[in-house]
Amino acid sequence: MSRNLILGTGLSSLVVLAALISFIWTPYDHTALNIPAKLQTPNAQHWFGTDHFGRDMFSMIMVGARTSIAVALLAVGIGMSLGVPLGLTAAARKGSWLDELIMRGNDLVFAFPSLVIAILITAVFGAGAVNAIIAIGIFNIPVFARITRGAALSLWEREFILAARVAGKGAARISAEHILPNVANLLIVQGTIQFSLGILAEAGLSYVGLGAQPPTPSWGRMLADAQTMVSFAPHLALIPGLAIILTVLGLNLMGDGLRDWLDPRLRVART
Amino acid sequence: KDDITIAMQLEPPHLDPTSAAAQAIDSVVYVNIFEGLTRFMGDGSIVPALAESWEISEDGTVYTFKLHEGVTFHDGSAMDAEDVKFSLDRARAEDSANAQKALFAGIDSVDVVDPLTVKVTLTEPNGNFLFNMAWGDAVIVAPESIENIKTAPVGTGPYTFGEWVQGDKIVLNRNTGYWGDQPALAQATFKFISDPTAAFAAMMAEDVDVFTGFPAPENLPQFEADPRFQVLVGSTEGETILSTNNKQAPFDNVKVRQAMAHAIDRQAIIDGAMFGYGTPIGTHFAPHNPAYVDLTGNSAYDPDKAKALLAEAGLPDGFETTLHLPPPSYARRGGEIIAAQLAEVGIKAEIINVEWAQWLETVFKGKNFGLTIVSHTEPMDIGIYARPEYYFQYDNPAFQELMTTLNSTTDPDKRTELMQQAQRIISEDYVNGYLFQLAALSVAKAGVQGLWANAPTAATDLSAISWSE
Amino acid sequence: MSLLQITDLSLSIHAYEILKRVNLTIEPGEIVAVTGESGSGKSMTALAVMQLLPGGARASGSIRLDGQEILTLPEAQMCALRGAAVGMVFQEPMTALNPVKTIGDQVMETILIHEAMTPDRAEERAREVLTRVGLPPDRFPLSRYPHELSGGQRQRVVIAMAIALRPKLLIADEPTTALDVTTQAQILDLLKGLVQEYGMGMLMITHDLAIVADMADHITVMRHGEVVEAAPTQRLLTGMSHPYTRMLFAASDHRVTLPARPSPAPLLKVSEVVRDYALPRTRLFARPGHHRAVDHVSFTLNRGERLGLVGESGCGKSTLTRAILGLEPVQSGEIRLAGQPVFDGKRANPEIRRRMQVVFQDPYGSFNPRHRVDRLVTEPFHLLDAPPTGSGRSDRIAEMLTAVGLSPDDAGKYIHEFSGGQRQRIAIARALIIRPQLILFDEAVSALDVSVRAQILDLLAQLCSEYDLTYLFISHDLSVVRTITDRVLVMQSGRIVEQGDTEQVFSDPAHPYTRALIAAAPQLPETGARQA
Amino acid sequence: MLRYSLKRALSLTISLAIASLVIFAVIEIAPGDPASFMLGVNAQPDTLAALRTELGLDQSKAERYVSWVTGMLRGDFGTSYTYRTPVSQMIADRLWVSLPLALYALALSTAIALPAGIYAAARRGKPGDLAVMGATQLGVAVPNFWFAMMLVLIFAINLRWFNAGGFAGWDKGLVAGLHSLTLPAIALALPQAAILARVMRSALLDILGEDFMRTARAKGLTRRQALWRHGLRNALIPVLTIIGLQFSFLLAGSIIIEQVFYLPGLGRLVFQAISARDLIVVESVVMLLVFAVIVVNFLVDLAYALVDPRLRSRT
Ligand SMILES: Nc1ncnc2c1ncn2[C@@H]1O[C@H](COP(=O)(O)OP(=O)(O)OP(=O)(O)O)[C@@H](O)[C@H]1O
Ligand SMILES: Nc1ncnc2c1ncn2[C@@H]1O[C@H](COP(=O)(O)OP(=O)(O)OP(=O)(O)O)[C@@H](O)[C@H]1O
Ligand SMILES: [Mg+2]
Ligand SMILES: [Mg+2]
Repeated sequence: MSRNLILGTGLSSLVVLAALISFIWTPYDHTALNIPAKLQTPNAQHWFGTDHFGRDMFSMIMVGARTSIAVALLAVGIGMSLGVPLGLTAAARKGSWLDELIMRGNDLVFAFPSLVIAILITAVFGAGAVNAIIAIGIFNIPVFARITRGAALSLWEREFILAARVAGKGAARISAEHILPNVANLLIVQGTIQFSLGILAEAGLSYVGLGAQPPTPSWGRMLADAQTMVSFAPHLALIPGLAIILTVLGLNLMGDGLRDWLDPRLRVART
Repeated sequence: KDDITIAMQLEPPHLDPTSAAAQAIDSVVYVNIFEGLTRFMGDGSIVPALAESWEISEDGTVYTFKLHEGVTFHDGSAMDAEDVKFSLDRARAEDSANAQKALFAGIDSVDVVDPLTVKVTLTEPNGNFLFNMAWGDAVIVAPESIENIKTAPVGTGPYTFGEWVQGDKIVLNRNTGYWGDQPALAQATFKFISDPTAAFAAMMAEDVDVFTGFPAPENLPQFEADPRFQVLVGSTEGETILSTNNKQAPFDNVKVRQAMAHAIDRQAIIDGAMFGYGTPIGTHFAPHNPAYVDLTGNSAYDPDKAKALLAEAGLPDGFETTLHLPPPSYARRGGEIIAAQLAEVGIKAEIINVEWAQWLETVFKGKNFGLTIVSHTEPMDIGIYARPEYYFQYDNPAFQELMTTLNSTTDPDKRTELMQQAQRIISEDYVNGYLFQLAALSVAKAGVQGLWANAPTAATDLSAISWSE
Repeated sequence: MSLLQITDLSLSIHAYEILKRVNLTIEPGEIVAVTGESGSGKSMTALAVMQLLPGGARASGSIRLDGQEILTLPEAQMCALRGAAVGMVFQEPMTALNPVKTIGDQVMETILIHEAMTPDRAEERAREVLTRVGLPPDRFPLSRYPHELSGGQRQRVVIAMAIALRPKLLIADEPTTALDVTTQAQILDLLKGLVQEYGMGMLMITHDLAIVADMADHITVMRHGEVVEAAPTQRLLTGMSHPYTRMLFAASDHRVTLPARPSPAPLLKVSEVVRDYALPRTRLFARPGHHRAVDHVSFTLNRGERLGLVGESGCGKSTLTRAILGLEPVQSGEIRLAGQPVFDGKRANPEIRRRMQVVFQDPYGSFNPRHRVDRLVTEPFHLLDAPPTGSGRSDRIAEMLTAVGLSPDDAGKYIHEFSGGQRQRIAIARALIIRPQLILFDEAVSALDVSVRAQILDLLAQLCSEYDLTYLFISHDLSVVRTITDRVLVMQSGRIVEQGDTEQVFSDPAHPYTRALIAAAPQLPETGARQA
Repeated sequence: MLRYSLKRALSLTISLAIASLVIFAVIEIAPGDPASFMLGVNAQPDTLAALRTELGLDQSKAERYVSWVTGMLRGDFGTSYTYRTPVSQMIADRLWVSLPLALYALALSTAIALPAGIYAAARRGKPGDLAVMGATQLGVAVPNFWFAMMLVLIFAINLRWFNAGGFAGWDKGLVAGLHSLTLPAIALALPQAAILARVMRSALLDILGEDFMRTARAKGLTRRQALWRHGLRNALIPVLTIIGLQFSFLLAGSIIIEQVFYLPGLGRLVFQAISARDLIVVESVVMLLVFAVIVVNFLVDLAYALVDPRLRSRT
């Protein structure tokens, strides 16, 4: 295991741990307002200080991790569960109209920046964490479809696939039995990367108000709330920012490390 | 220096004050481009404008306005009684798009006596008539300019329309042919900066000279501490209330509404959401109005009492409802605080952030809401409680009766008494949660003088503004 | 003074010892061949001379070029030598050229780096050199890109770049391995001619002993990073002193004895088969053209017969294989196994599919790296209606693994735990496990080292007697086909141009193409090794 | 080359057609009536109906879709509901902010990323490489809007070198315009640059392992010469792909960054239009953004052909 993998896994598990612990314990109730105690800088009672409503920032960061992780994870889940089968199908039917249809569909979705998808979705259904998940998830579909198709295509050229066809197996069976396990590593690595991109995207959406709604804490919204106060309470912006950076950094390092560890030959198209 | 850049939060959708409710229109054009028969002053008083003087008939139903001589529109045409008749008739017409048609509802006829005299006949006496005629919705427009009024307004005011860069700014130039005194500033640029951070940044960077309706109260202490700037804190006509859907269970129970009123800590909201700016109110009335009664005691912060009231109402475990929050920070921040305070007594209010358009659709028109926070910025608008179809759906015949009486009363003392009575009724009925009177917060460069501190109506009276040496 | 003198060259990459005290000398005008099995250190020796070793390599000993010590030469001076004093030709012409630069630019570059001259003059020189290597600019303009040339033509460009400045030493690392026999013969001729004409010394690296014997003045045999034997060609061929050399030569000309074939009874009948590939449309709305990969091929394969199929790369051998296996539809013609068509309408006929199996070329790509041997070997069970389970299954696996010379314990291992030769054995076991009536071998031994190849050929011969195999053996290697088949088909551009008994065809080829093929294939001269 | 371009152009057209349909359909089901928003709280039903007719809201969906699309083809995007001015005019004004910003950011990120990537690849495994890679890891992880906030805090509020927001306008001169776009461009560019630098490095490293690089060295080119003459152009192919893909991120990013810096660009326009239910503006701006992504990717495809002769000859 490389240094990257250890450091990355360490950072990511820290965040996951914080999120998990927040279910049973936070130093303070993250929704409890205490206006007289607002805008405190980090101190012994409030390790990360308090926000403009006097809420404990440490507790909010912990619970915010929950939101970030849940949104990003579900978005990756949507992307994978739709994108991977599409990619496998396209590869299995390479050159057919189905392949063409899937890939053109992918290109089309790809042409919509994630934020634009989010704008469209929220224009219809209103802002909320679920819609953020859907927006980021939709954006993930072509990512996974492409990467799956690309890897699967090169696998379809391999002789062991030919051997399986000689053994009478059909495309669906071969995809499930031979292709999927061999692209799994790649998908895990890409999944980590999309996960980190998902965290960034969630923060961005929440920042512009299209993500999780109050009182659900979200790092992006904490930043939005902090914006007018950076000049006199910089910790309000610094702390959620660092939380995002460290999480994303951890996941990226983990992704890189995983890639090297699982298969040094795999090359992932990083976007 | 004879030009100024004034920033405000909202950009007008267009520039016709007589066909939209948007306050932002008045903020730019009122008494700058367009003038009415009467006008508001910074202290809220009503003074003659295009009407030099007027006479009121004995029975209070006929107003004869004497117009100023030599007034011309910006296009050079003369402003005369025909124009007044045209403007008022247009506003009260069947197909009128005027947002405040009620202002003109009592007009029976408008007659041109001579080019400088107009006679307005009312169906019944209206103590508010001169006040009504001061509104931006009642300004005098030129018939031939109606076509393009939304993008190229032509009025009689001291400033002419220059250019409009949508999404950015509107420029006004001094009207050298103005009938009154020439204003000090030759040019004024209105910039639209809705984002609180950008507002702060623009001010700090001295990109703008004045910011009226500064959206980030948390930043005011910094401006106060900075000798480059002055901060003006005044009052607005905006009663910020927790509007309650009176027809929806359990809000149809006055006990529940009372419980909510006691669950709310106004000071915490003013401190938390407005950073201390704002005056607590206990009813729907502006505290700076002489007729105001302080009724905050009716709804003092008392969570235990709130819980007891809820129990009495048969809801010992509280209930769930929705809290729709439009974009301004008084609503968004205030909403978060209120939700937390309500949660303390067991009321779970789900926050739903909405854009104004959605708010109008679901809350205002659809009446599909539990609670919402809005600042009602129209002056003297307690009359909305007499409209049972109004979105918070308060239906009290006694109150409606009272309002009818008020409208036909001209005697000032009698009016004051009636208004105080009205304040008490809605306060004791806990129609809505009364939070605070929105403060008028302006930041300006130290050298700017003549700014209105208070905002009796949405306006930026440019002719009053000048630079000190 | 020798042109190149390598003395006691040792090389390690990180902790691995790659070369051990290698000695080698080349005189001007001399061709020295280095041979040996894969991984023996041939390429590393050449790269050490070029000082283009991979990162982490540390060399000791001495390499003198024209008396000048190279190992200690600063990089800047080494750059001046490369391309000017030493030229190098690599194995893979497909990738040795920069795809985004014209061939003219790439040849001119060698010239311009080392000699100051106007681009016009350099272009002139480039033309000359390209003409010399057989790419006259009137037919192959300098503005061509590498992808517009065939493999042999690209290799000529690479050679042109290497000899543009008439280096004293030319290093060729497997220059013809990627080419087919006829092209290979042309390139070898070209190299030989250049050496004579320019008086260059040449270090020729190849694992093909026939080429070595044919080209080299001097042979060096390497194994595990050591030189095991070095001698002038004639002397080495007649008196091999090291057992490894003897083994190598014996293995590269390995002959097996096949059991007698039974009386002819048709098993596979291929009649008038045509297979077209659609080409990309040339114009948007034009009908797409097609490329005929298999062109009216007909032949019969009898039960118990071992049939060979030879032909150069791209002539359609693999395409035919896939058609027989029923993996791809054919455009016309018919393929019948035991009287039944392989294709049942448009789909493959499962009844027939289960009677055929195949062994592919690449021992590394033929297996799903994520499955264990037992699962890999039993994959064809999918074709059976009632595949054996439980102990029946493990017995079959054990039997097959034993039959191909592996141990039943190997069933639990993953494929990466096996060498190339062992993998090919597993591939054979997989093909045999459902006892097919017909096995297709598509270049099944082409990727293997000579010694391993010899073992696999032995295994095949042995299995023939044990299991009465019927197979179609596809290879471009004539010597292999000659020993492992009874009858042979010769294929050129999708057509069968000649067929007949193997010995008959090889000793008395009727078709000119067959003759050219046999003539071009380098032949190992008779040596004393064969008896060993 | 021509055939290749034509084929790409055809699929581009189809994509655009479908995209327009999707956008229209989504916006159509969005709740909120533009007319009632415009008239505000006290609107009378008859006034509303009049306005709806004026805005064309009483036409059928199909009619409106067709007139929208055919209008766009003529460069007529309709009339903004709220501003009552031609949408095309509004978009054109905003483009003068958004487009220079995107180009500025793209130029900045390329100017930073490519040298950094080349430097790191050339010094693979050495401290220089590790430093660049460490920086890019961090750069990839930084949310651009947060970075923008920090830039504002440091360079606008504390140092006062730049304005914290707003756009000076090109009429004040090129320098003033660029000056007000500098912080936003940096905020947009640096995270992108981090990604691009990583791609550049790994593409170059891949290329360094190619056979033809060894051939180049065997000709006598130094490591550096080989890198510049043979490596770069080949490495450009994956880098181009990423630049194409990045464009979509760049657009999304600039929408957010325009919020942070209060730039009167397309991003702000679309947010304003959404909150004002100015659906025709929303539709048109979104369509324009999607159009931009599709066209940029089309251009990238064409650029491939310029860089890679193998594509060119597949005429
Ligand atoms: N970059 C490298 N790093 C570490 N070891 C290497 C590297 N390249 C080659 N080797 C090892 O060096 C040894 C000699 O390799 P070399 O390429 O010289 O063999 P070869 O005789 O040319 O084989 P082949 O016939 O397959 O080309 C092999 O064991 C190989 O695994
Ligand atoms: N899927 C395909 N699409 C189009 N053309 C193909 C396809 N597969 C093979 N070809 C072409 O058909 C011809 C025959 O190919 P095939 O693979 O059968 O050759 P081969 O004789 O097996 O060559 P090798 O010895 O290199 O394996 C070649 O010209 C090849 O380019
Ligand atoms: Mg080698
Ligand atoms: Mg083949």
